[in-house]
Amino acid sequence: MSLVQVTDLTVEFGDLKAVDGLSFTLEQGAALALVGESGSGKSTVASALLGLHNGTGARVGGAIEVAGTAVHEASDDELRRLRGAKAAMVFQDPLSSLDPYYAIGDQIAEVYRVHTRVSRRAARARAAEVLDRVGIADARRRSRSRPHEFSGGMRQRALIAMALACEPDLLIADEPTTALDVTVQAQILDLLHTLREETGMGLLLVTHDVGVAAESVDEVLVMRHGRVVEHGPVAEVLGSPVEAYTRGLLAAVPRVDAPRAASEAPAPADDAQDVTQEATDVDIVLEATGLRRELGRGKKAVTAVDDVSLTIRRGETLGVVGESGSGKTTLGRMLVGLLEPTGGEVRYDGHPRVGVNPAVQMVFQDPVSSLNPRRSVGESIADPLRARGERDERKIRGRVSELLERVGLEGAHYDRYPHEFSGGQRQRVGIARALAADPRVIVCDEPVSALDVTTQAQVVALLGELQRELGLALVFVAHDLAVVRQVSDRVAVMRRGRIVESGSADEVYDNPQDPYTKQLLAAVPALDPQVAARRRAARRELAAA
Amino acid sequence: MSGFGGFLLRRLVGAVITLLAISVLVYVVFYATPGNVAQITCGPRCSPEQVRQVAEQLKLDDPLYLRYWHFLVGLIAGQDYSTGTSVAHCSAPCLGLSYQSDQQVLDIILAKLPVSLSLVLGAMVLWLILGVGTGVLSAWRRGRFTERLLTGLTLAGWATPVFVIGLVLMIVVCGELRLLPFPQYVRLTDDPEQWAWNLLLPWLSLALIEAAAFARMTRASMLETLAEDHIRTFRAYGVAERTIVVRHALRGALAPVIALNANNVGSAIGGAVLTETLFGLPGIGQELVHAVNVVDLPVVVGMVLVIGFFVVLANAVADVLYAVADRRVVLT
Amino acid sequence: MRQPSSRARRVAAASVGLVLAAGAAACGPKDNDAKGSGGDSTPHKGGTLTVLNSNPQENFDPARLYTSGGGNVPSLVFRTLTTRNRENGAAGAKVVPDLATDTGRPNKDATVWTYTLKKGLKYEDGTPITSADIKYGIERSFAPELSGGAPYLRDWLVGAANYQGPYKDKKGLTAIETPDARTIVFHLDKPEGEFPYLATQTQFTPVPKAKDTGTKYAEHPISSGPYKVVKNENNGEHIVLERNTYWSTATDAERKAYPDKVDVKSGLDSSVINQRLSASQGSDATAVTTDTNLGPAELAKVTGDKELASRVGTGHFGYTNYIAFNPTVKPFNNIKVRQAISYAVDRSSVINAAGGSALAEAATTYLPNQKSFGYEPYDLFPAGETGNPAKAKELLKEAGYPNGLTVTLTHSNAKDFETSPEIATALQDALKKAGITVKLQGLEENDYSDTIHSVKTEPGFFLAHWGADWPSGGPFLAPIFDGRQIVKDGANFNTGLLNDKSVNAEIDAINKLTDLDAAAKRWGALDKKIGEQALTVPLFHPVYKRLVGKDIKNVVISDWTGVLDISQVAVK
Amino acid sequence: MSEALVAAEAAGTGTEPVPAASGARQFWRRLRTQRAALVAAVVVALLVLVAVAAPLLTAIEGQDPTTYHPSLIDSARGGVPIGSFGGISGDHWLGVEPQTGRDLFARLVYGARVSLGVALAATVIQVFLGVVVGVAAALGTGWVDQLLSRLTDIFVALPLMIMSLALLAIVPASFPRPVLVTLVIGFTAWGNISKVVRAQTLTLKGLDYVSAARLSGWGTWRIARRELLPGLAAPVITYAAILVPVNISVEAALSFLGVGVKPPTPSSGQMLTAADVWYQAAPQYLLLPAGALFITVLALTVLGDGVRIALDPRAASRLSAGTGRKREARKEGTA
Repeated sequence: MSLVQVTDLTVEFGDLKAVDGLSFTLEQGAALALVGESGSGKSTVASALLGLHNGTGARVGGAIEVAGTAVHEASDDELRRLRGAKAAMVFQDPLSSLDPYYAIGDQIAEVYRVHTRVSRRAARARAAEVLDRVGIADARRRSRSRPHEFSGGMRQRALIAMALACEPDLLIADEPTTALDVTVQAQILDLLHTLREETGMGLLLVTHDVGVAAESVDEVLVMRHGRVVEHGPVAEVLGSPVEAYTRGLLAAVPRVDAPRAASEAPAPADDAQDVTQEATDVDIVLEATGLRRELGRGKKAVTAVDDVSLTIRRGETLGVVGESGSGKTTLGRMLVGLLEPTGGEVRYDGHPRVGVNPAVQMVFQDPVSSLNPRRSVGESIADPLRARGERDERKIRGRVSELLERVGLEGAHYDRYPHEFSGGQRQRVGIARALAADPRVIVCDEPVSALDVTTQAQVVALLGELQRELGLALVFVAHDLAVVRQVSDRVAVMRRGRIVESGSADEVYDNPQDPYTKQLLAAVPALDPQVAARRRAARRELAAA
Repeated sequence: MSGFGGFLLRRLVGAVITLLAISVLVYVVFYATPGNVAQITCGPRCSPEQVRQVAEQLKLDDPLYLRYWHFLVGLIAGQDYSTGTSVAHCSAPCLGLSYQSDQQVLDIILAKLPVSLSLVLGAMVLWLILGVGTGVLSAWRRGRFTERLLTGLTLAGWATPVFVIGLVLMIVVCGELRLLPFPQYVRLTDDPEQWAWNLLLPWLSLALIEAAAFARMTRASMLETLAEDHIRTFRAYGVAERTIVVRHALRGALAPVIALNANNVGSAIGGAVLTETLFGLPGIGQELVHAVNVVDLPVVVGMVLVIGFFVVLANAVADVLYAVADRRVVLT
Repeated sequence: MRQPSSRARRVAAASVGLVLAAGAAACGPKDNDAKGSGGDSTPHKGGTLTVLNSNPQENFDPARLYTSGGGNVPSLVFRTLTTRNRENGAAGAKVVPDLATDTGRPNKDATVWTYTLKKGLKYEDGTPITSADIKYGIERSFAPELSGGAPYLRDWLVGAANYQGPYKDKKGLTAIETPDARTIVFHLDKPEGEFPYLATQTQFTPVPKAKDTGTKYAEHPISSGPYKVVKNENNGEHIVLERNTYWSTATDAERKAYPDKVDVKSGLDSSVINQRLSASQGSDATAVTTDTNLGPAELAKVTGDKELASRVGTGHFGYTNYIAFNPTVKPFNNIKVRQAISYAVDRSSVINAAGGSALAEAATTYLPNQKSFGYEPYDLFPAGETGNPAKAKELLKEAGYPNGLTVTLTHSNAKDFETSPEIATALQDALKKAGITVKLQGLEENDYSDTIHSVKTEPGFFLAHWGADWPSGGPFLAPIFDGRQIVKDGANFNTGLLNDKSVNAEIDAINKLTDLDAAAKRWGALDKKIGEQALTVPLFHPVYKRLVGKDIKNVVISDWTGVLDISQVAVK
Repeated sequence: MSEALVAAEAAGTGTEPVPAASGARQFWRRLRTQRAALVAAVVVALLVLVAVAAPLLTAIEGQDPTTYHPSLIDSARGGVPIGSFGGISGDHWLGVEPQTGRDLFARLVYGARVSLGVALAATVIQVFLGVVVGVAAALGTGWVDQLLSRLTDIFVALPLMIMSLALLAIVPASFPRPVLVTLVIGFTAWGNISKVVRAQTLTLKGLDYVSAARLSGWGTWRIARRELLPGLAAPVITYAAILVPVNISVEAALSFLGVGVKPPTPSSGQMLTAADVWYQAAPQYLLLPAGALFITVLALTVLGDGVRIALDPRAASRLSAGTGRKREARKEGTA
């Protein structure tokens, strides 16, 4: 009898049909990945397995069997007995999935005692035991600390420990590593892998990142608009995809090991220099020397950026890559003049500049908060024009429509509101706004990390075209090594506020010098399962050494 | 933990500055109040000569800044005053003498403070039980009939002024049903049992007003916490709904409620004047209203400072409680 | 003038520290006789009398109290040379000896008064009471630290105008001689036939110099009366009196002092006091109040309940509410205008605003409607029950205002149902019928008394009231109509600014008389003579109705104070 | 009527800094979906209409709030209205007022006009002061922020009742009293709302679109006007909807202490103060103003709640499956 049996599952929220007739089975100990873009309904399926949609007004159809329990017709008590004991779930955002007011050990003990009649002390011992099992050092003492005293990665380990407490047959992981840095993500995926080897429990992994899927499952099911697009062994689906949508999806995934595709490489600047030839000093647009910045006051001050120097040339893209907390965003804000450096200086066209400079614009990460929701899109784009003193409405509207078309939207969108656009479209508006100031440099702070793979590819392509056409200098700040490789001419790797390595993209990616860069590159999930297995072995040695 | 000591020091300095600013404000406002203080103190039929003598006795002819300077000196070093037959000393935190009764203001306050504190602290217990209880229930039973009923009741309590509720309650409970004696203040130290019996009605009236604020507060906070991700985690692990609400949702919701409560207690010390007046409890609020009517400046300044002190103290306590409850908050 | 503290409601209207209480009397033609509550009405000694008051007994020092006839609670502790006769109704408006053997022996022209103390008078600590103590007690009342008393001693005693009390002026008052321990002689700078009335005030209470502690004396004043102060919390908020063993009825024919203990609680809300008295639970059954009337609302309920009605006493007290004119302000300088307003006044709506016909009686004379004031009924400008707009319009036409006029009526914002907004709006509505549009100007309480009592700022047309310091025409007419009492740079009560030679002469003449009944007739005639100038429009005299606990016996209410006399009341 | 509720809402309205909804259309569509808020909106509209059309309504009844009718009250029994239910009759729809015999319906209607007027005007002052001080504190440099915050603390610490008493005693009587009461309440009770505004502005200041506006070259004040103020609309409107009923109760309290609006101008607070003693003798004299006050406060509070939910999409989205915002994540904030 298979571990999970889903036949013709449908889930509707009001008039939206999130899951439309999905069927699949998962055998004991097997691992299946639900892969799809946001809005494909993959998370809804995961929640449906534990009957979490009951009482939320959603209409659930079809049959679901998990570890012998018919979820679609189970009573609340039956469901409560299933959840945690037979099937446990780990959620996406470790930062908020634990109760901030209780020690972590107590929370795990509480869940454990729901399913097993044991004393409070024994439950706490069990909590320490599973915490140790997921690799948290000095588990007994750490079990008494509160969630905010753990890093993101450690908290996800704690959540996995909570899932292990009752030794369930099935672990459902809904985007377990999306909110984590790539190195931490690798550790968590390895942990899941080893745990499955030891306990033989089944895994249902929900992710939008094909690489993550390739690393950790036997079978892949690609979903789109609540329906199955393709379902089969991971090597087949990823190696030789049958459906056009899967192929498009895989093509859009940036490769960390493939050099920059010819189409995106910037056409040689009009004065036909060879890319590798040492650029002359004349076309350095923006230069930072010895930049420093502390954040916070008194005892708790931390040096976010510590003595960083870099140069940005006309028509060139500089990639700045680093994990969360590396200071890359603070550096970006200082380059643009939004943030005052506590040391060093920023020079534009050779002379030092302090504060905001219209020639250096920025594109922001979060599509939701980058546009004022109460003003129409056209108004936001027109801001730089009006700030420059342009009064003639007709000319403003003309210029804005031109820009809208240039970024792939329609001029008529002038009077529409941000909430009427998708994430990708909103980023395009952000770019149009930056262009409105006719800048020579645009600093992009994680411009595409909030987007789906396909939209990501389109926006990256747009940036490349604009750079070629207008000779813009771009600074591309991001944590995703693969995306940075696809867009950058030169790359700088940052760690704890310092640049640990920099050079041309191919040098840095093909033979990295700094151990931290090596570690980063090793942690990037590979699309090919065999490569992924080899990488995991290499990491295990590196960790053991 | 130096952070905590630093916090206390900063709050103390801030409090002192605030209280001094309040005292200046009160002096300026009351200095301009009409009504010839000397005439009021001396009595309506006093001759101009007698009024002049009283004015000189109370140093009323000094300019504003000199009178405020005497007030400050009194606060720090205390001051001597003559009772006619002898010279008495009003020790360090001396808030001066009442124009009307020549009593030391500090003595008046110390006599009245226990009344106000018993009224407010007792009412606090009631309004917490009523408010938080109603809040939790209406959050848990969201959308159902009980929530509408509870919201309606708390609003009714809040909307009707205390002097209406208090009086009707008194007439019904003490007058007709004779369940309780008519409230009169019995000192806690003399007879705790009578103290509680007599204050039950004033507590109830004051609590009914404040409970509504807490009910709305707790309900909003509960709803917000119930929407947090960690609640979903526990649901996904089969924890019973009731445990989730009590152990997790309520604990999370209590932090802001604690902050509001402390702030509320502070302002209620001065604000409960209506309850005090109605039930004849000789508290700070009632005395302050009387002092304002007879323009008894030292008593007014003294009382306003005491009330200001409690509000500032209450806010500091609220911040500390908030930090203890929610470790993430850093005390600034 | 006295502002009685008969505040109907709300502490906001706290009076200016006066202690005098207005009370309920058993007499009065129309009211049923409420001699005492039912059951065995013979009073016995013992038990505790509870007094529930709104105003605290602030500054409980004989030098500082402004009383009429020694006050109610104070007279239990402070005996004076003379005191009021403790009997019901008009008989109670007489003055009788207390510490002295008689009501005082005047010289030929009543400028020198001699008193002799009874034998065996002792304080609560057994020490004897001497005439020097009486002199010292009076001298103390001049100290600025102990201000608050009545002005008469300052005005009448020779050379007392600038005396600053014993603390500053060691040599004391020459106007008072004490030839021996039991004799005391007062020298006045003008004839004062009514000095015996003045001698009832607490300033005449003996205070031994050795035991004087200045402003602290109020905490524990030495008692010469039937009770001594055992506890005085928060400056009079709660006072407990117990029997003074050194007092005896042998030397005090007036005070009965039946209860063993008197517990005076104050700071209570007036509606609460009336609720407790009607419920009469526990200690409230043996409770009374000396400063809280039945409000109109409570009256409606009480008259409907037979048992409650029997526990209500009605009191008449020498007090008049009236409209005052300032003849130096246009258009009130024209007597026709003043007369027109006198005709136009609708006394019934004013009385309703003051609480209805049970709590106020229409007044057409300035003097209160009691024999001891020499009351001669007259109605110079008959306005009838609801005003006479026709006559008023006619007079206005003669005065040169054919189509009416607009005036401003000034009143106080305090809720005392005498000079309060409710009375002002009642008048505003009434005068409208006579074509007189009235604009209202309400002032805060202190602001109001400052404004109307200063010659410079006195408005033309405002509400006022006056009460008797003692039941005689003198303290009623002299301060208001005697030209020589006009004060240019301080508190002036002669609001009509009348300085009429004949009126001044008549006042001096009456003051010479020591035969009080003869004097009363002359005051009555003078009142009518002054009335012709229409400087005031009398509105109403208050009637005090007050509840007592169901076990209270021997309710004695005199016309002097209109108050239930707690020195007569019994609880057993 | 204490400050409690004002502070309560300060914490309660910590709305999501970036309401996804925008534009009036969204707001009305959301408001319409809440039945209670709709009913409340109708009641409030009715109340305002009654208050505004007070002269018209009393003209229809043929009465006015100031004329005395001595004949309709029993003078001997303290002025109790004659007739059942306090003298309700053809020409006195709600009976007459004890002691004065004035028409109760006219006084209620005019009283509502004054009380609502005073409360609304005072709220406008409080909101204006709160926003100005709040935004200035949030945008100002270190010591400006410190100074303004200290100032706000002072006003929060001041006992509102007492300061109103003093101020009302100072101003000469010639000053129109209702305006004075409005100014006093307005200028003493703005402390809490300025704290809410300051917190919200600080949150908005950190958002990307505000940084973008700075990048495009706009000055601080233009940004404050164009970008920040619209962002403040949601919490401020919700807070104001709660402040109005609080101010009505404060006016009633001031009348109780004898310093509120003065006769002859009627106000519901004043009527309540006079009426509470008549609880037994003429109950309708107390129940009518108390009932009117309760309905007004209830309607305004429910409307306030409805407005808050309509303006705050997060509250609306909370009803869907537990995908609450990540408060934790936002606080953690990656560098």
